[in-house]
Formats: sequence, C-alpha cells, structure tokens
Amino acid sequence: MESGKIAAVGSEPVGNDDIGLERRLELFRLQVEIRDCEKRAYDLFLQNLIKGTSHLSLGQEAVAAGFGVAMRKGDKSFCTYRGHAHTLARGASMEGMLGELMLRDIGLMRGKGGSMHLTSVEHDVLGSYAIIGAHLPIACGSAWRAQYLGEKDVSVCFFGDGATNIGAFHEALNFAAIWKLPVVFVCENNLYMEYTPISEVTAVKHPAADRAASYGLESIVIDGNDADEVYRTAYAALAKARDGGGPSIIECLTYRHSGHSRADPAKYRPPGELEEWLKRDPLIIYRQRLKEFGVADDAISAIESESKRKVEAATAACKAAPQAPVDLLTADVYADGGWAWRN
Amino acid sequence: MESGKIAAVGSEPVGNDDIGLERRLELFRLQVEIRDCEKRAYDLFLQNLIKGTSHLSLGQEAVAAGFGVAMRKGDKSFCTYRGHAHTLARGASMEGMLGELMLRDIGLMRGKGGSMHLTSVEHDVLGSYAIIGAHLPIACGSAWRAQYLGEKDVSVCFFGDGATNIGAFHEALNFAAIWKLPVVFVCENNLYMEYTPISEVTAVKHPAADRAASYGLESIVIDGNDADEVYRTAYAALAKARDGGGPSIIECLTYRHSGHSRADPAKYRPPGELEEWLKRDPLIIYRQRLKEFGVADDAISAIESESKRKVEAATAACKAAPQAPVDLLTADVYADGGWAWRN
Amino acid sequence: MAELTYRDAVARGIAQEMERDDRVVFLGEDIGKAGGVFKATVGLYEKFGPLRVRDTPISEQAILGAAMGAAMTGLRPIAELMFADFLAVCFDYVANEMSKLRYMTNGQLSCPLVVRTGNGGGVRFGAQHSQSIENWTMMIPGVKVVAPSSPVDVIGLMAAAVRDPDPVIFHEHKALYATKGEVPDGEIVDVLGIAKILRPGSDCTIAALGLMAPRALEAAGVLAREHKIDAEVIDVRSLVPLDTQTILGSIAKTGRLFTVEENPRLCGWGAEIASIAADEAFWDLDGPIVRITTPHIPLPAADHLEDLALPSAARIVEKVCRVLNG
Amino acid sequence: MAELTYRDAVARGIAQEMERDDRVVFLGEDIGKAGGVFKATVGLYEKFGPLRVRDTPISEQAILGAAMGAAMTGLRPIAELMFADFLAVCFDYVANEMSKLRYMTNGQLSCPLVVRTGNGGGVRFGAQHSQSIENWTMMIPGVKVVAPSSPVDVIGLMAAAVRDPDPVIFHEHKALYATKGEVPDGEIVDVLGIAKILRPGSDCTIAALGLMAPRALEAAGVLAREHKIDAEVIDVRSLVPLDTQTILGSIAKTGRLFTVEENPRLCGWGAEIASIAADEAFWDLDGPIVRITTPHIPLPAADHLEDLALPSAARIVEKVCRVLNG
Ligand SMILES: Cc1ncc(C[n+]2csc(CCOP(=O)(O)OP(=O)(O)O)c2C)c(N)n1
Ligand SMILES: Cc1ncc(C[n+]2csc(CCOP(=O)(O)OP(=O)(O)O)c2C)c(N)n1
Ligand SMILES: [Mg+2]
Ligand SMILES: [Mg+2]
Repeated sequence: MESGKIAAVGSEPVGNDDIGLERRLELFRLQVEIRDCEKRAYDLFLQNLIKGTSHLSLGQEAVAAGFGVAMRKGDKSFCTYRGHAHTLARGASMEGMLGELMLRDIGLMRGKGGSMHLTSVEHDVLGSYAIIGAHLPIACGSAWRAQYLGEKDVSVCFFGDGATNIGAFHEALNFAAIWKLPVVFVCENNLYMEYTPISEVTAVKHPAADRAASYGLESIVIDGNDADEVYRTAYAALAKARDGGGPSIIECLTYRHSGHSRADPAKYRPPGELEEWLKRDPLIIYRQRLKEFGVADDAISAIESESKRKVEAATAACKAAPQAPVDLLTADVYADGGWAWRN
Repeated sequence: MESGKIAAVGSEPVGNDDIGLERRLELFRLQVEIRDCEKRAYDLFLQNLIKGTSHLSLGQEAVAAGFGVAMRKGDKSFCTYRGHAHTLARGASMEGMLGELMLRDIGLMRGKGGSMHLTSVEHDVLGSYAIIGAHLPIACGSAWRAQYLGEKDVSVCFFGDGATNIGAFHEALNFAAIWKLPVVFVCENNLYMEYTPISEVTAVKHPAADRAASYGLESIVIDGNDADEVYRTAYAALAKARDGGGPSIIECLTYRHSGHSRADPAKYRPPGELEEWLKRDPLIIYRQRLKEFGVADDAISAIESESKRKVEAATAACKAAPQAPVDLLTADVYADGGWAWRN
Repeated sequence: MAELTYRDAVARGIAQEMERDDRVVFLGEDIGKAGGVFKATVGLYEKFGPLRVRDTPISEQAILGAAMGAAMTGLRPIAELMFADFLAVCFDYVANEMSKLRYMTNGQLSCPLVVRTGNGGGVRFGAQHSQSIENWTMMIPGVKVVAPSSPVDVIGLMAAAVRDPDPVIFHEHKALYATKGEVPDGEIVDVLGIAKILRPGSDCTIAALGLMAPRALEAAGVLAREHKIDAEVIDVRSLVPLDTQTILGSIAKTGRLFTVEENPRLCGWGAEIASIAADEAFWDLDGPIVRITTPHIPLPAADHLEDLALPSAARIVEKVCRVLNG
Repeated sequence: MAELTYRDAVARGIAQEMERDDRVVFLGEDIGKAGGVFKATVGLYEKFGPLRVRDTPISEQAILGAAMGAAMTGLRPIAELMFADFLAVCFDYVANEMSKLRYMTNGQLSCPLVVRTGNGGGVRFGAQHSQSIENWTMMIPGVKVVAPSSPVDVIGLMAAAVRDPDPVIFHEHKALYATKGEVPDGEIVDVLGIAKILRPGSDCTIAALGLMAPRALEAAGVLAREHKIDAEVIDVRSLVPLDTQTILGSIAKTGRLFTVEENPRLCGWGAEIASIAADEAFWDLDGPIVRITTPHIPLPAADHLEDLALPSAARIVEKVCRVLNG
C-alpha cells in the first residue's frame, strides 16, 4: 500500500455504500498481502532464514487492515512484537519487514531491532514494543503532543488481550481519559496470552471492553475478523479523537491461526477450536463480502496474484541482501551517531 | 487496645443491636485514642521531636477503628505511610508508634523504619509501605498463603484514593479476583492525593468503587466517617473472604483534617470544605451515636480521659527513651542478623 | 549576580528553558498548582499555565511513558519523579524504552527528554525515600545522567539537559534544596560531560558528586589544615557522558584516587571510576584506590543512624588520613 | 550420575525442593500447563498440581508482590520472570520492597523467596529480551544474587536459594538452557557465596559467570595451548554473597585480574570486583585490571552484530594476550 494511495481514496464514506468499492479493494489487498507475507515469514523460519523469534498475525489480518485503511497519513501506529501486519498496513514495504525478520541490511532497522521492534517512521509506524503494556503510555504521549501542538493526527495503539492485566494498561487508560487525548487503544483479543487462555487469568469476560468503564469509556466489542466492521469502528473512533472527543478502547475478537511465536505448535488449544475459527478466516469472510458487492472474480485474483508476486520479489531481495556492516554495532546509541559515554 | 480484648468481644453480632454496646465502646475508644495520639504526634512535630515526615489520620479514625474491631486476631493488616491509625487499631502500643515517629529505641522498629513503615508483627500489622500501590500485591500474597495452607485469616490492605491510579492496583485486583483470594482492599478516599484533588486526575467519580467491575467485584461506597458503617461493611467483607467468597474492595469516603504530611498547610482546599467535614468529624458522629444508644456521659468521658492519660504516659516514655544503639545500623540486612555481602 | 537556593534554581532553570522553547512541557505529581512537594517548581504553573505544567495522577509509568511519546514526536518534556526511589515503579521506561529507542530503530526515532528525580538521603525519610540511585541509571546504555551539586550547576545543567537530543536523567539532591549559591544573571547554559575541579591539590584525588561534593570539599579543607594533605576535589557532575580525562589527569598528578558516593556500596559509580583508573591509570597509581560509600544496607530512618550511614566530611577525612598516612 | 541439560536441571532443582517442602510454591506466566516458554519447567504442573504451580496473568508486579506476601507469611515461593529484562516492570519489588523488609522492620519480617529470571543474550531476541541484568540486582542491598553456569550448579544453587531465609535472585542463562553436564543422582544442595575455580592457573585470574564462564574456560584452553598463558578461571557463581576470598587469593597468586561479563560496561559486577581488587589487592597486582564486557550499548538483534557485542572466547584470548604480552 502506498500511503499516497490512501490519501487519494480519502477517509470519508462515499455514496450509499458507506465503505465503497475502492476502499474495499484496499481492505482486501492489505489482508491478502499480510497473509502472504506472514506465511512467507513462516516458511523462511522453517528454512532457518529467520533467526530469533517472530510472532505472526495469521488470522488477525482484518484488524491491521481495517485500521490501516481508516487511518490517515500522519496518524501514528504503536505496535507490539506481533506487529508485522500493522507495519505493512501503514505502507511499509515487504522487503523492509521480511528483511528485518531476516536481520539483513535491507530490513527496516537494518537488523538492529529485529522482528519485535519493527519501526517505519516514514510510514508513521512509531515502533513495535516488546515489553507488554509499555507502549500504551507512550502512545498517550504522542497523543498529548498532538493535542498540545494542535496537530490533527491520532495515535493508535495495538496490543493483545494479555496486555490488559498489566499495570501500564491501567495507567495509560486513565491518563488518556483525564486528558482527553486523541488516542485509540485497540485490543486484539485472540483468546490467548502466549499459551495460557486469557479467560483463566482475567476477572472479566472481555479483558478490554469490560474495563472501559473504569476510565469512563464506552464498552466496544467487535468482530475483529470482519475488516468492514473494524474499518467502521476505527473510522468512528479516529474521527471522535480528531474532533477532541478523547480516547476510545476497542476490543476486536479474533484468533491467531498459528502458535504464539515461531516454534510454538499451539497444543494447548482445545480440539476443534482452530477449525471453528478457520471457518471465520478474515480472508474467507472478505472474499465473500467482495462477491456480495459484485466484485468480479478476476479482480480478486488479480490482487491475489499481485500479492504473490510482491512476496516473491521481496523474498528474493531479502535473500540477496547482505548483513549490515559491523560498524552499525555501536552506531546510534546517542544522537551524535555513536556510543561514546566518556571522553 | 489489647488484642486479647478484641478476642474476648468476639466478632459475632449480638442480640437486637447488631453491633452491641461492648463493641461500640471499643469503636469509640479506638477512635479517641487514635485522635489523641495523632494530635500528640502533631505537637511533637511542632516541638521538633519528630524528624523526617509523618502523615496523620486526623479525621479518618473511623476507618481504622471499624476495621480494627471487625478484624480477628490473625487477620493481617497492610498499611501505607499513613498507617499510625491502623497500627494502633490492631493493638500496637502508643509508645511503639510515637517512639518510632520520634526515631527512638522504644519505637516499633527501634527507629530503623520510621513513621512510614510502622510494623508490628505481634499485632498482625505486616508493615506499612511507602511506595504507592506496592502493598496491594503483597497483601494478595499473604492471602494466597492463607488459601494455600487452609488458614482462616483474611488480609486487609488499606490505601488512599490516589493509589487507585497506579499500575499495581490493577494487577493486584485482577490477581485477587481470579484466585478468589481472602483479601479486603480498603480505599480511604479523602478526596486528595498529596495536594491534588483526586477528581482532577481520575476518570471516574469513585476511584475505587467505579473500578470494581473491572475485576468482577461489587461496587461498594460507604461513609468512612461512621465507624458503625465501616464496622458492618468490614465484618461482611471479612466473613465473605473467610468463607472462600473471595476479595472485596470498599471505598470509604472520608477527609483528612490536617495537611498531607507534617508541614503541609493544605492551602489547596477550597474555602469551607474543611469546615463542612469537621461537622462530620467521626468523633462527633460517634459520641452522638453512643448517646443514642444510651451510653452515659461519664462512660464516654472515662474513655476520653483514659486516652489522654495513655498519651501522656506514652509521650513521657518516648521522650525519656534513648536512641537505638549504633550497631543497629548494619543489623538485620540479612537473616544472619548482619549485613555481610562478602566473605 | 544573586544568591539563590538550589531549590529556586530548579524552578529558574526550568523557566529559562520553557521561555526559550514552547515545546518544553513539564509534568509530574503535584508539580503545578502546589509547586512541588519540595517547592522546587513554585511559580511555573502560574507562569506557563496548565497546558504546559501538568499535574498528573500517581502513575509514574504513564508519566515517563507519556514524556517519551511526546519526546519522540516533537516535544521536549521534563518529567518529575518526586522521589528518586520511585524510578523503581517505572524503571522499564529508563531501562528498556527511552534508552534503547534510537538504537533499536536504527536512528529513526529519538527521545529528547529530561527526567528529574529527588535523589539522596539525609532527610530522615527512611529506606524507601532516601536512596541515591545514580547507578540505577548510569548502568543503562542510551541515557545520560547528571547530578548537580550547586544552584548554578542546576540551572546550567538543566539547560544542557533540556537542549540535549538524548534522554537525560537529572538527579537533584533533596538535602541540597535549601543550600545557597551565587548565580549570575541572565541565561545560563552548561555542557554535559564536564567535571569540575572544586579544589586543586597534589596529594590525592577525591571524586564526588551531589551532596558528597560539598562534603568532599569540606573534608579537603580539614585535610589541608589539620593533616597537611593537599587533596584535589573533583565534582564529577555528569556520570554519562563521563569526564574521564579530568579524572585521569588528576590521578596522573596526585597518584591516588578516592571516590565518595552516597550509593550503597555494590556497583556504584565509584566502582566504575575506580575500575577505569585501575585499568588506564594503573602505572600512575601510588597506592590502592579507595571508595568511600554508604555501607551496603538499606537506609535507616533514625537521624543518628542515617548520619552514620552516609559518608560525612569527618569520615572522608578519617579514611583519607588512614589510607595515606598508613 | 546422568547427563542433563541446564533446562532440565531447572525443573529437577525446583522439583527436588517442592518434594522436600510443601511450602514451596511456584508461580509465573505460562510456567504450568505449558511448561514454560523455555521448557525449563516441564512436568512440574503435572507433578505438583495447579495449587502449587500457578499460571499467572501478565502482571509481573503482582507476581513478585504475591511471592513476597506469601514469603512473609510462611510460604517459600519461587517466582519466574520469563525474561530477565522484565524485572524492569516490577523492579520496585526488588529495589524497594523485598530487599528492605527485614531491615526496615528491625527483623520482624523476612522474605524467603526465589526470583528466577531468563537472563542474558546470544539468542537474537533483540534489545528488550537479551539483557544481562546481574548488576540491576547486585546493586540492591538486602537481596542475594546467583547465576549458575552448569546443570549441577543450577540444581545445587536452586536448593540453596530456596532454603535460604533471604530473597535470592536466580539468574538462569537463556543461551545455556540447551547445554549439558553430568549431574549426580540424589539430592544436590550447594552453598550460596562460594566461587568455583574451573581451571587453576598461575599467570592471570579470569573471573566470569553465567554464559561467560564456559567462554572464559574455552579461552583459557586456547591461551595455554597457543600463547603459553596459564590462566586461572573462576566461576563467580554468586554475586551476593561474594566470595572475595577466592578471587583475592587467586590474584595473590597470579598478580593479574581480568573480569569477563555480559553486562554492558558501566557499573557491572566486573567493576565491583575490579574495585575491590584495586583497593585490597593493589600490592599484589603486577599490572592493570582489565574488564572484558559487552560494550555500553543496547543489544542488536542481528546475529553477526550480537556475536560481536557479547564477549567471545576469541575476544577474551585476544584481550588477555594483548594486555599480558604488551
Ligand atoms: C512485561 C512482559 N511480560 C511478559 C512478556 C512475555 N510475553 C510476550 S508475548 C506474551 C503474551 C501476550 O499476550 P497478548 O497480550 O494476548 O498478545 P498476543 O501475543 O496474543 O498478541 C507474553 C506473556 C513480555 N513480553 N512483557
Ligand atoms: C509510587 C509513588 N508515587 C508517589 C508517591 C508520593 N506520594 C506519597 S503520598 C502521595 C499521595 C497519596 O494519595 P492517596 O493515595 O490518596 O493517599 P493519602 O495520602 O490521601 O492517604 C503521593 C503522591 C509515593 N509514595 N509512591
Ligand atoms: Mg492474545
Ligand atoms: Mg487521598
């Protein structure tokens, strides 16, 4: 996705269909590309070309896509270690994303950050954070800046169900509410922490939505596998924040098709659970949706094959890419570009 | 208060009057003694006999007293830096309390801890904690121990309105709820953090009670200046916890008559606010209550003069007490009684 | 030129920077309307208003996190941690977030902010409100760390910290708030990473910082008058960047190094400086390097015990004498 | 005698103590049913059941706080912090609470618990999941700190830690989980505060710990074979209590000290040991004390960069040679 393109589409609902064809194709394209890219990441891992850890969003594409399309250029994204999807959804390149997972010089951070810290300031992705909960207050700070400077962007913060039980969640939500900050908190409830079901460790049914009232916020639970529903909810929350209406928290019900991280076979899932959710695969839902709205099969498959092509090209570029030069080791610790802590 | 005495009174409601005369006198005695002791602490501070800081519970006596009477021997108290009242209410001596404020050898911790860390394990006061929020998870741990060992005590954790906005509050409440721990969280809402009104920094009206639902708990707000109401609520919550019914959170509305800490003149209060609350002074309320229940004036004044006598005696003992011997400086860092971190 | 307290210097330093740059904002608990629990920020709320001087809830993680998010996106926040000890409840932001941001993002993001802390002991606040935590911050790569000991340094280093493009942890010393010093009129801007020789000397080098700087200076006076020991006293001022040149240069001259720090003993900044000297100045040294520290204990509340715990001028004198005169 | 992985040694060590004492309970994230993210606690849930092996929410403050409250009142909890870096989100419990409890209460309360952390780098997890944080804990008075480097030490030190009446921070090294070692049958109980001489030598002392211990040993082999340098390698094992006698005794013999640590440079435990030596063993030293550390940078994720950052056997060899042979 080019960020220019989003701007061209505009974010206002068009005509009778509040979402409109062009935006729908964009939602589809993003989901397809994220899916293909994540699958590729999995393959590369099996080929031992991805070192360290990685956390896929397979099955959760609709959330990233819905927000990616609803957000304007300038709106800021704050992601977790499970942030490939959100980074792509703002327009970052597949090379940049996969290259970082492969820890090559072509990666978004040239391999210095790794899969858990994807950042693309060019695309307003202000980082992926690997300490659960930490980025919620940080997103508040970005929103505070917008409010203080009178800038019209909104900060959007993605996190998991598990993050709702850590202290920083609570502090951030209260902070955002009392200062009426233009920030949208997006909880992707995929039913699990790493391996532990969220229901076993959470006092309420909806880990995010059932906490909203603690901060004077509305309780919002949506189908996180339906990109249209995500888009509409995102659009409304963004508009509210932009208009000075303060923060929102949105709980998106979804499911990850793969394990928590690279090697996790996800044996802790009850039999049949994955199968149920596969029926509600966001891509199945959305292909169906496009058909309902009269999109021709070949338009759909054009997007799909273009995505495959892009993934192949990106993979090839990443495989060919060198590692970063070793002088990067001590670069950019401080603003002077170096690491000198003494004279 | 002797803890033996409490045990003699028992905690079961008696006869028609659910509280009963003996228990009412106890509630009164505790409030009077706490009041007199806190006032004396203030005087001693003005005489420069109390160094460092101190945080008085003037005006908040009913909470400590209500819980002090409702709790059984063995029930654990976890307090904050504003913990003089709660420590006395469990039976710790005035010498021990005032002596610690004066940092003398006679103090509960022989001057090593100071006013913010009053502890009397003998009276089940398992510490006063000066980092906001920290003791809520600790109280959970104590309650977990009781649950695990099948012990029947309840852990009670006192804290202020301001503590409800820190992360540890959130983590502790969820933890207590999911493990159904025998712990009672008691928020003394005195309307202020140090100098900032809690309403200016909190997204909801009732900082504790309006958060209860986030943990599947009942919202409970009571008049924290009415010792009977505190007692009844405490009694019910303790009984529920003891019976395996899990945690409660109770918000007690109250007001501190003095500043936040020693030198604070509390100029940030709107005119008239203190005066309104002084009318609802827990001691005024309770003296009236005793009269309603037919307690004779001289029974009341006997308690009052005995309290004065005790405070005088304690003050004299503290003034006469030496400082701790200097070898205490390095004692009790580790269990061997010393501080050796090397051989 | 005017006499100013260390406390008032804080407010003046912050005001100087807020006047200069609209992007400088200030947040913390009770810092605004109330002027701070140490009264070190009196007048800022009245001068700069509620949008630039913001009272927060008791949410230290949100305070540092929000400061960081604002810094990343264009503001220049100053965040207060009322007591340095409270860094423990929001340590993630120093240890894992603001310090690593620039590096992890390959320089895409930066985090120009200042975290002020009320550091140090001597005020009978007990174990959880009296710690010196310079080493908690110094040990984390990616932050800068300063600790001024005088009003003029407070203003100058505050300006340098606010203007610095990296996160700076600014340790004010609680026991110094009431102390006074001469301060020139007009704008004062210092430089991070420069130590100050408070007293030249030839027999030994004493490196100190914060409350320990004036104590080391006092000790040096006694050492000169009563023991004929001519000590060079260095106020380290900035732990990161560390002015090793000044320290090593002094050792080259004196041949002996003492460090005086309020941290409990293990892994304090004294150990870092001692280790640098033991490596790089080994052949300049005429005898053991001696660290004078708080013993490795939590701090007691009682005045007589706390006074025993923290290095005093007398203890410095006694130690230096014993070591140098055998 | 059997060969065991470091990973399996963790589970065996915990099981040994849980079998011995009902008061030993274990809590943490994904430690139970799932057997831990590093599979170091597999089988404990099945063996000891859900009341003794408790999966928690992502609430590190509640984990350490609950462990503390339980320890104060009679249990002997073991708490897991999945990655050592997460200590930053619950640092208050180590820095201000469990460490100070006994002292502040004048010995009325104690806190016998173990905090296990997945410490260290080398696994390409990036800056927020790879840190060595021994110094974060060593610098806090009131806690004990150990870091085993072999399966047998894991079991023995775990037993010692669980039985110790004070809070012990137990740093397991992530990059060692897959390594193997011989372990005797039956109960194994070690003692806190004793270093191990892994290799005697006469030319220099190399003090290391955790992953650095096997690397130092490997380096010593190369130094002996290829450079005729006979290095004594000490596995420090326990930072608090610190076995200074063994270290100082070794320096008395060799006259030279190197420390090898994975901490970034400033205020690491190497600095503490170097400073002790520069004070107490000064006259035994034949030359500078040299610390070999990770540079003072956040850790990069990329494999080739991370390998460059952490001290390697080759880097140790190179450094020792250069320093000793000029
Ligand atoms: C403070 C902290 N604690 C624990 C972890 C380890 N951890 C990484 S991901 C994860 C599960 C997070 O679950 P959730 O928030 O639901 O997000 P999901 O992975 O399902 O997207 C945990 C426990 C961490 N990264 N940070
Ligand atoms: C983590 C932390 N932050 C800040 C403080 C400083 N502080 C001490 S008391 C206090 C106000 C607490 O207000 P509240 O919880 O309402 O209790 P109250 O003092 O009114 O009893 C503050 C901010 C602290 N002790 N700990
Ligand atoms: Mg999840
Ligand atoms: Mg209050």
